[in-house]
Amino acid sequence: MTSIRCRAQTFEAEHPEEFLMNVLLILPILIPMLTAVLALLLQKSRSTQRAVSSIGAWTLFAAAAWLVVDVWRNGIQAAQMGNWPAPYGITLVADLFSAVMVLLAGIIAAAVGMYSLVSVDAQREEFGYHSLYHFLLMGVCGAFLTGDLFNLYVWFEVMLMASFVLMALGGERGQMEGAIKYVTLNLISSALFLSALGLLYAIAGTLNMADLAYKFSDVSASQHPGLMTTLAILFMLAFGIKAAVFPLFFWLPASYHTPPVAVSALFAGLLTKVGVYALIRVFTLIFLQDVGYTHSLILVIAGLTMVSGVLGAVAQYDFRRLLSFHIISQIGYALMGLGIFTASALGGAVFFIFHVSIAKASLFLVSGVAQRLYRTCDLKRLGGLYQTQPMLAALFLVSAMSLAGIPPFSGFFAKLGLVKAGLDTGQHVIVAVALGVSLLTLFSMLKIWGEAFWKPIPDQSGTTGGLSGVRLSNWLFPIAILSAISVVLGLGAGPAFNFALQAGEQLMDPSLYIQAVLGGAP
Amino acid sequence: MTSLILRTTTRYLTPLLLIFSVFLFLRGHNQPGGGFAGGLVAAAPFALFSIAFGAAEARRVLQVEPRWLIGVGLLAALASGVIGLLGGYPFLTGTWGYLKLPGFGVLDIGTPLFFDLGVYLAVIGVTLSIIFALEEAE
Amino acid sequence: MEVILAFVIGGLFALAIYMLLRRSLVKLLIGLALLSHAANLLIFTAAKLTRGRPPVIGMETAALEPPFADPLPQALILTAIVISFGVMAFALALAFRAYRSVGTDDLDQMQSTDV
Amino acid sequence: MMLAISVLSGFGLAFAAPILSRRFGRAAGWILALLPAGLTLYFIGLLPSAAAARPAAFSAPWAPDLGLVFSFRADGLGLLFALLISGIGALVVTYTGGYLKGNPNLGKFYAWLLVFMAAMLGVALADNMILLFVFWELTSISSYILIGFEHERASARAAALQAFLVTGGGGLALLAGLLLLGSAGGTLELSALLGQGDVLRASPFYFPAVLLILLGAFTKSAQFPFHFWLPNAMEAPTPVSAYLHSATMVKAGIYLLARLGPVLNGTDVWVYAVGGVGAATMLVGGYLALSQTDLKRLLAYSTVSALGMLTLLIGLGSPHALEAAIVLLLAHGLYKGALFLVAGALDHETGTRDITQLGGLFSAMKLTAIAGGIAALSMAGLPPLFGFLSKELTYEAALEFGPWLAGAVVLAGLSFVFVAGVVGVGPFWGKQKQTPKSPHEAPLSMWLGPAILAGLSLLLGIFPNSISRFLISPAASGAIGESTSVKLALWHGVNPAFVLSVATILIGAGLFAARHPIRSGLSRFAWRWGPSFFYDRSLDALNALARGQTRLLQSGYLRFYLFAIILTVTGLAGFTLFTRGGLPVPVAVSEVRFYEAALALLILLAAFVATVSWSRLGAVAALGVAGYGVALIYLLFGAPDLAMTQFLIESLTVILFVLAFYHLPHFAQLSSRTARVRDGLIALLAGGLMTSLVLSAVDAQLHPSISGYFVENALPLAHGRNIVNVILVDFRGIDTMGEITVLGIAAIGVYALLKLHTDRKKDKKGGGE
Repeated sequence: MTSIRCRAQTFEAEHPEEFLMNVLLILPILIPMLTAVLALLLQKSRSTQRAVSSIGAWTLFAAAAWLVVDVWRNGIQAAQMGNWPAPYGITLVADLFSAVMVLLAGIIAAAVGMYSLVSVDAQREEFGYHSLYHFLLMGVCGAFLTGDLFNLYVWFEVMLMASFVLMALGGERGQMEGAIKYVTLNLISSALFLSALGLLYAIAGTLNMADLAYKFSDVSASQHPGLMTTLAILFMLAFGIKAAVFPLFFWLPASYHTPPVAVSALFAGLLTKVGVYALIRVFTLIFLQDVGYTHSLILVIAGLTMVSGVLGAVAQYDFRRLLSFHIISQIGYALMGLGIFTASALGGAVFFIFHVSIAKASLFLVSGVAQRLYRTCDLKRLGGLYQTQPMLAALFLVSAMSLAGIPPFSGFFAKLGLVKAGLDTGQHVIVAVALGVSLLTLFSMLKIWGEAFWKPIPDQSGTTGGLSGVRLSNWLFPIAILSAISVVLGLGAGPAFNFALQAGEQLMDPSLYIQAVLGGAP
Repeated sequence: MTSLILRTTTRYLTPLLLIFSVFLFLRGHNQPGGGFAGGLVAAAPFALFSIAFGAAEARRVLQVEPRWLIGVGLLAALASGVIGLLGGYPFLTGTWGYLKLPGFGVLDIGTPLFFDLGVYLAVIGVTLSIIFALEEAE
Repeated sequence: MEVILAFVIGGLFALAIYMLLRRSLVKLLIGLALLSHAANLLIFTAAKLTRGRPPVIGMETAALEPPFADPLPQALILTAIVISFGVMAFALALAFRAYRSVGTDDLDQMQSTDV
Repeated sequence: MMLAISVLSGFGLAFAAPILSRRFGRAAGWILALLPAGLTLYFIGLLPSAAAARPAAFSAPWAPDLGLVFSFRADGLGLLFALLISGIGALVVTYTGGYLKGNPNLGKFYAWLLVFMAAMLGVALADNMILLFVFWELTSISSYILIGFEHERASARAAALQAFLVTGGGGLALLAGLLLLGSAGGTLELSALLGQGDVLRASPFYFPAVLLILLGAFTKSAQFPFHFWLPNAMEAPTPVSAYLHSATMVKAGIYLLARLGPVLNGTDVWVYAVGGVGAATMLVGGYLALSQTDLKRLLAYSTVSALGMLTLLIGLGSPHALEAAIVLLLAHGLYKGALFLVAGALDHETGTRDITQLGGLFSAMKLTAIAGGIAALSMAGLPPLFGFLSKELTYEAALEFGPWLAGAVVLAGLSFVFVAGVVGVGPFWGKQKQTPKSPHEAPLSMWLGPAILAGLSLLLGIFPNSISRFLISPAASGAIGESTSVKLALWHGVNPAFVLSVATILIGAGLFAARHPIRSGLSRFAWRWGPSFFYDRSLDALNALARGQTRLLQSGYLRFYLFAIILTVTGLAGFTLFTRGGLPVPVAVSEVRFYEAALALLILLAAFVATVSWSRLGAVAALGVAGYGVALIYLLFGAPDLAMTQFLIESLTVILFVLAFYHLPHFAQLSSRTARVRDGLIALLAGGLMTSLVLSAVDAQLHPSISGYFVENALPLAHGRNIVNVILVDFRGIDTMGEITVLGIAAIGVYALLKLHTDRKKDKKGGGE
């Protein structure tokens, strides 16, 4: 009565490696989705939710690690969703950059997930915290893996919607005020992205990024140079808002410190990085018509972002707000690599993004412990942590020095790569800015150190009774994992940077990407 | 708001709208319609119910928790994609079968329809959770 | 017609932005709604208009004869409409909640988290 | 391999130090000192091979893509520093055991001291310049932690911060300089670079590279005008002052200058920048030392002066000057280290380091006094001590460059004599004064260090040739860049240098005798406008700038954020469009029908009403009309699915708005007229941009759409006739999966927002049903 058949119009998907590829590329999206849905369906039981959430996060990490290994061994991987050939269906693509970003998401998911279990209150959990957490990861991983520009928009929205809710979950007044700004400004970005997409489709008739790259690589793009460059600028600004670059970053300092610390850490580690990822992706693949103009502009934005972000941080006297402004400043460094636009600069940027996400998430988690102990994030009211919490102090120092670019931690190598690339290409101004900002970063990190750790406890009202010894280790363990990665990335900078450099070389050669997605010449 | 006319209309409209929604959903693959529009139409009577009789009553009529519908809908969409994956094909690869039904002729039944069913359920769940929540807000 | 719609799109964007710049939270929401109309209409118009002929293959035929409206932008807009509906619903709830906790819908009163 | 291990062993022991300290208590200092002592012996063992120009070396990759190689090389210059570091390190670690006895943080202190030692060894022995920089920064951070050891005091925290910022800032310049040097010379290995002198001097990067490197060296070695951090760093416990801020770390800059001198010196830039700054530092430090009453600050300024003298000698760059620099380096390390430790012992045993309160302690602290006295005599340059030799050589080298320079060096020499007297003689002789604690002899651990250092000053002075072949000559060869053999002798005969030497001692002794009037006289000329003042002001300025910028940008007004974003987008996109020739060419692509135009007008009108309406319901109704209008457009142009969805969504949105309006306030006039006009203009500008973009894009199709594929394959392969639906559920199904996910999340969000308030307070307003 019924018969079952599958489509197989372009290739026979019978080779095991193709099967593996199809599975590996979708897993980082499916795992969080399944986890989120299960958490949603199991909302009645808090303990089951927590278990599902942890398993989901670690599975994501494992899948991501597997993906990285696979891409490292076999080159750029692509899978055609629905088995529709590119550019008609939606392609998922993983080059080294994508894969390593997914791995980053996996690491942050696992570490912050553990931290969530001890730090997020039961009420938020009952109202879907774990579900939202994994929906956010789903959006983030989707954005990293998709090879389709409109699909990127969809993943952005998944991620944003989840972040909106996570930010507002709890309904505290500060959260509301922060969320309104966060939501409004990000919706502007979405509208801009959508409009730019519409215009791009009108011109190119396609949405597949590899196809766009292929179509724009020939001379036809030069027929409308002004329009093409303007479109590039629109995308730059739309992604720029999400990446929180100068002068579009306002939503970030207004909101990042308002939700629970685990949420801040998750956002700090991943969200703006998706914006940077998108910028790097489209400005190494698609918008290469007027590099002299667009990439110089990116360089200018990078410099201004670094400076204005770090000045914002210097002005703060609140642990988390200070860290929030630093996120902006660090985005500048990642863009610096894109603006310089050489393989080593992009490699530096990849390394930098990875490093800074880890360090930043770790610092936010540290701030959470401080907040838990003293019920405040105001540096003026914190103190004495160096004596009372030596382990926390050590972990903070690792991440803070890493962020400030002090060797031998990961941040030094990230900045070294960027500075070297800048000097090699004669971009002395941005190098000077990068180094100067690095000093100010150090300054503001030392401010936290001096105030929260070294300074004696200002008054006796701050109690340290919030956490007992056993439970504190649960708070510190995720931080220790992240700090350990900072150290390992530093001491093992040789292979790590070599990996990043290869990712940079892949980015600089769009034909590899196009080949992987479209096969031979389409 | 809770006028008699509205209450009465709601009672009579509900089955009609539900049938129409299934119709919209089923024909969606070939004619304008589909899971999304169908889902919205299916949600309409319950939304009317909640306006006419209050959210608690509407929840009682619906019998399932709307958020559960969301989860099930998403799960269905996901499952329809995984079927292709298990066969060694990429995620969401369509798998089709024929169903000979007396009177309808040959019907193509495939995972994309199952996917659309997920959309249908999720949309009902979403719409109703939002409306009920707004109704119940103090 | 594209030219006229281009001006409609520009007008919608302008009105949306004007509303976004108001101090009232509710007006901001209306601005967001207008913004999504503008963006959707932009996709629709930029991809060229085709009068009448929907991209549906008739029940008796096996193929669609040109000219017909481009189906892809329609699918994109559909997705975008639905997404912006979700966002809108959330934004409304957010406005409601914010009004409850701040006690006003004047955005200028909501700056405690910035400086 | 052993070389690398010798450098890194300190890091390893640092981790164990807190445990050992707890386990062995008072004996821990002696146990931990075994490592530096052993290293000293190991480095002595390496001297012959260095002297034979076959230095021990080690190389392994670290991050080769970044030019970072884990390479070490133990030549004469490096070994001289390494010996100072490990030798004095051993004594300081021992000393610490006595000095900080019973301090609960002693374990951490040992740890950071060992980290510092290892890092400093790395600086001295690294062959790769980036590796050198890595260790360089590690010395800065360990110095930071150690200066701030007594972190309960605000002054200690401030001093630590100051030292880190100054040296860290210089460090960043140094990094850039080293990288430039590397790219000019084509290698980052010092050993390879040293043969590239002519290439480097001819490179366009020479000038910036030298300036940046000097900035790094000068900040680290406390050269004028960056010297101010060093006296402030005396907030650190005395072992730190003796070790880091006198004997070793501050000499890292000197080491770098000496190391790079052979390839960089000989140009005007080098001579004037290095020599000039060195001379200025020497004089300023010497002068400022005179008026100090705090023992440690006095020694610190005197250290600044000595560092300046070293820099001056390296700047002069002649073989004699460089030989003098090497000898001075060693002599200074020995006597100044001893004097600091003596000062620490005095502080520890009497409770004060104010020299006006110290006197007549010889009988109470004989051993300390003898060690301090010998060190002081060496510092003053009296024969037969090693300091005398060093002074002779310095004077000789200066005399080669003329009387002015010799005069300047003599002035600094006078200050040395003065300081030597104040520290090594003043506290022990004369009338005994009342001190906070009743003085008695320091414990063995605390007098052993000064005694050994003072003893070495004496031994090396009497038998200078014992070290000239294996230590001084190889080191000097490294600084000069070619093999040299230094002959050291106590007695050179009566020559101009000797005459100056004698004069220095006599006049210096006279100054010392008149120390009280000199001090009170000078203290009236307190240097208020010094660099320290500028450091404070620039920190203030930075903070003010940061606050100002943040207040301007992050104002808290959402409207201003929107302004900035919209203006940026409009401005940047508009500018690009207009300057890059993307202006629209208005073409009527398809003809206009009357009802369509009317519909367009209706949409605009409805949207307009929605914006200006005074009633909320009116606005929402108008919004709905605009939405239905858009739906009609979709219907007219072949998009029935779209139209249906838009109709449904629009209705639902209106319902949601109305439901929400129960709980939301009425519109109020909040903006002024000017604000509205301004906003209107911005809005029009942005709208205009979008119109132009649409007009340009409509006319600019470069490639046909890919839609043909969907039309062809929808029925045969995807079994659907409604192509839009097939795209949604099949061709681009994953989009739809994302879309319903967004909806699901939104629903969770609405539910949570309306039901969960963790800071819930009962408010009576509103109420839905």
